[in-house]
Amino acid sequence: MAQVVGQQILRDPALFYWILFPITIVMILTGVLRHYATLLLQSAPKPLEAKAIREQKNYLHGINLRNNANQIPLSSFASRKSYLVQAFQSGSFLKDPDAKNKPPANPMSDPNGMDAMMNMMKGNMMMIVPQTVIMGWINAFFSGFVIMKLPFPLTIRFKSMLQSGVMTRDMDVRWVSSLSWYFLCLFGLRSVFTFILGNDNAADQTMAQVQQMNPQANTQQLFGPGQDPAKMYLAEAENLEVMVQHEFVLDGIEDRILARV
Amino acid sequence: MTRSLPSKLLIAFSSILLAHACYSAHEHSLLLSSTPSPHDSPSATPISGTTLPLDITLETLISVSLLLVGIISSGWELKPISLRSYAGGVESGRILLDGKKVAGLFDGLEERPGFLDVRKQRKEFADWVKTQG
Amino acid sequence: MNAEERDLLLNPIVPENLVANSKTISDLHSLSSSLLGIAAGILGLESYSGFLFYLLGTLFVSTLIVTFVMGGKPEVYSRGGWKDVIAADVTGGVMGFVLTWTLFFGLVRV
Amino acid sequence: MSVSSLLNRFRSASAYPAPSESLSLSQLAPSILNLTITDTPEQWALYESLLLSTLRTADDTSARLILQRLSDRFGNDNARIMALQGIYDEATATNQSQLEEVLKNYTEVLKADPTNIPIAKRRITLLHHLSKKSEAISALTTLIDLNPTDAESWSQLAQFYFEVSMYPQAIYCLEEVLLILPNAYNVHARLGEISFVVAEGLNGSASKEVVEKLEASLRWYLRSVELCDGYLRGYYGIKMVTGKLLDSKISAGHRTIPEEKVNKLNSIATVQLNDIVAGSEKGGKGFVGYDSAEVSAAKDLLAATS
Repeated sequence: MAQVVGQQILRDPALFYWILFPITIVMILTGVLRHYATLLLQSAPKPLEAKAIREQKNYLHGINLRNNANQIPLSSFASRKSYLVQAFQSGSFLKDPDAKNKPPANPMSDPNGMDAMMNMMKGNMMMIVPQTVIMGWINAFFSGFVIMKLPFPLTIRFKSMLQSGVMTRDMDVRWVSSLSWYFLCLFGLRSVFTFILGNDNAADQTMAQVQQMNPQANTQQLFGPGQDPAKMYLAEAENLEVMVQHEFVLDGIEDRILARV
Repeated sequence: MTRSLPSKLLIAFSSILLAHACYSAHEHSLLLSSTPSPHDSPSATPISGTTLPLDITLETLISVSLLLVGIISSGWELKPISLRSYAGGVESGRILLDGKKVAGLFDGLEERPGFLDVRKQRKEFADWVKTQG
Repeated sequence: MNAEERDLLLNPIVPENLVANSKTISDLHSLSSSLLGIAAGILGLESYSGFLFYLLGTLFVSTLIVTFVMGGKPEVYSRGGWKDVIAADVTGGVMGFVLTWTLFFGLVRV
Repeated sequence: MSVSSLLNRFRSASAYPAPSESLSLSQLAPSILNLTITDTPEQWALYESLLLSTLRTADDTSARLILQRLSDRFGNDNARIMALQGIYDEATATNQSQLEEVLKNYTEVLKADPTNIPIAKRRITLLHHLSKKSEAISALTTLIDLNPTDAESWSQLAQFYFEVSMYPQAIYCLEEVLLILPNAYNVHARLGEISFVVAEGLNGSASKEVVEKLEASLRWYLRSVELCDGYLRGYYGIKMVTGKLLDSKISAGHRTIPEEKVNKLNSIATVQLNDIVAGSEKGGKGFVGYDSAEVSAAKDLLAATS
């Protein structure tokens, strides 16, 4: 296939006013709407019962002790360690100590797990539905002609995607149809949303994906569905037990302060 | 973020300059495409950045640089990341929030709003009012 | 415990400030990459020269941030110092740049 | 004035404002109540602070109105609103039996929902206020057993233990706070203070134990200034403890920090305190944050030792 240099196509400026701007504005508006819809759909975390709170918070207590052990004197650490290891191993903080040896509940039947999954579903729907609708709209109305030229060259592989509906074999890949402008908006409007809605907005789906990657961000889901608290307690007890290194931060502090001056 | 007057002016001025440069470049390309060159058909005018006149290029570059300077110098506030200098700044009042002294970073641990003894404070206030006569 | 962990234990950092600072810096970068995109579009830069322009522009913006926002002391406000300022949110910046670059490239040239 | 500037005004006041400050804050009530309700988080935070201020200054009619608006918006069964309602009831109770009634009410709420932490805290405060100190302590330990990662509860428990002179327990609680918030420099200073009080309470001014406690106190204070530059309370403590360590007749065998280092630390603290006192007396720009009472205490300490 011959590469035509300096291919030039005259376009009607009205293309810009009737295609480029509508697509951009619709993309921005959907982003803003998605942001507010996500805020509305966020269900308040379900209150936990006392025993569940106790189970989670005491587990966190163990983690805190392990992470910040160096902040307290060795003797204080040792007494806390022996107490917590003993309590963790005996399972006295568990919601139902009898269930210690049972297999973990099916996440589908656990109401808390269902709740978490429902939230995830909602988030996904908020991203997928508008995307599909807009892509369908663009394909239905604006396909079959090129609207703009990209300022940078792309490989021939992109031709079928970026010139979809344009059956011209020899046209430079840099000429693209309205669908490509949609993709550019999809990825490039992030900075715009940052300024309209603030940084942690739900308009941008790349952020939403990252958030879904780590659902442990809130303590409500410290024990995710399907995890066995009894096993996690035992693992934490073991982690605490094998901690041998303890370096109290107050050791040698007088020299550090003197060295600072 | 509080924008100072000079940077506001700078932003306004350079935005106008940038808009003007954009318009000039547009006019330039219109002119170019409507005057057919002898050896080329109008539908295949080769265009490239090099044909843009020097004054428009300079105007664009200068206006964007000024705009960037204006935006970046308009009072964005960062906070020191080291606890020692941040906490020290807050305690001594060097770091202010909207011109006001902020409470110490961990004051809540000693004030404990959840355990506020309101009757005691009420009594203290009543006593103070009495001393004021 | 290695030396870095030890130093962090003795002289802790404030994670909220670290996050807030890098948010401000990446906000500035995405805003300025959009502006750089406008300039590149007006100038009619194509392919490599456009990306080179973006690189130079980002360096310029980073210098401005270090001088104006950080008062010449980047290590006080970010852990990596200069490196962090330049490398803040590159993908987002490039995307914003390409968007406005393409838009103005098309708008200016008939 | 806008909501945010008003809110800043309340935020810059501590939870224990001076009476004159309480009065001026409480006098903002009419102007705040006349603002249109915008249903923003800031507005409701402002309402909450204003409610406390009006209760402090016994402006009960305004308080009633604010509480009404809050409960209209968030409902009566919101845990936070319930706690505010409780504060209002406590403040406006005129006699002992009414207070007992409020307490009974708290107990009933907690029986129905043991996870209502704001109400649990109100109940503990009221028990303490009614001088049922041991009951307050046991209620607080129950709360901590439910949620051992709440720094505020541990800190309050430390205060309760301190009031009944159970110092080892108080230190234990503050160490728990450090496990949750390892950077809380004021807790380090507090640990220094309690260790100092313990050392003062021991008899035999130069015994090994006293020296041990004084050095522990010094180290906690040193850590607090390591975490926070120019921390007035920390330097005050260093100056005080090093002074004590220097003037008591301590045999070298008891010391773990050599005398010359203690001397140096003392002079560092003196220099820093002098800077702060001089700076705040001049009203220098970088010194406006210091509490005037603390500064004058530091001045007295400097005068007493020089």
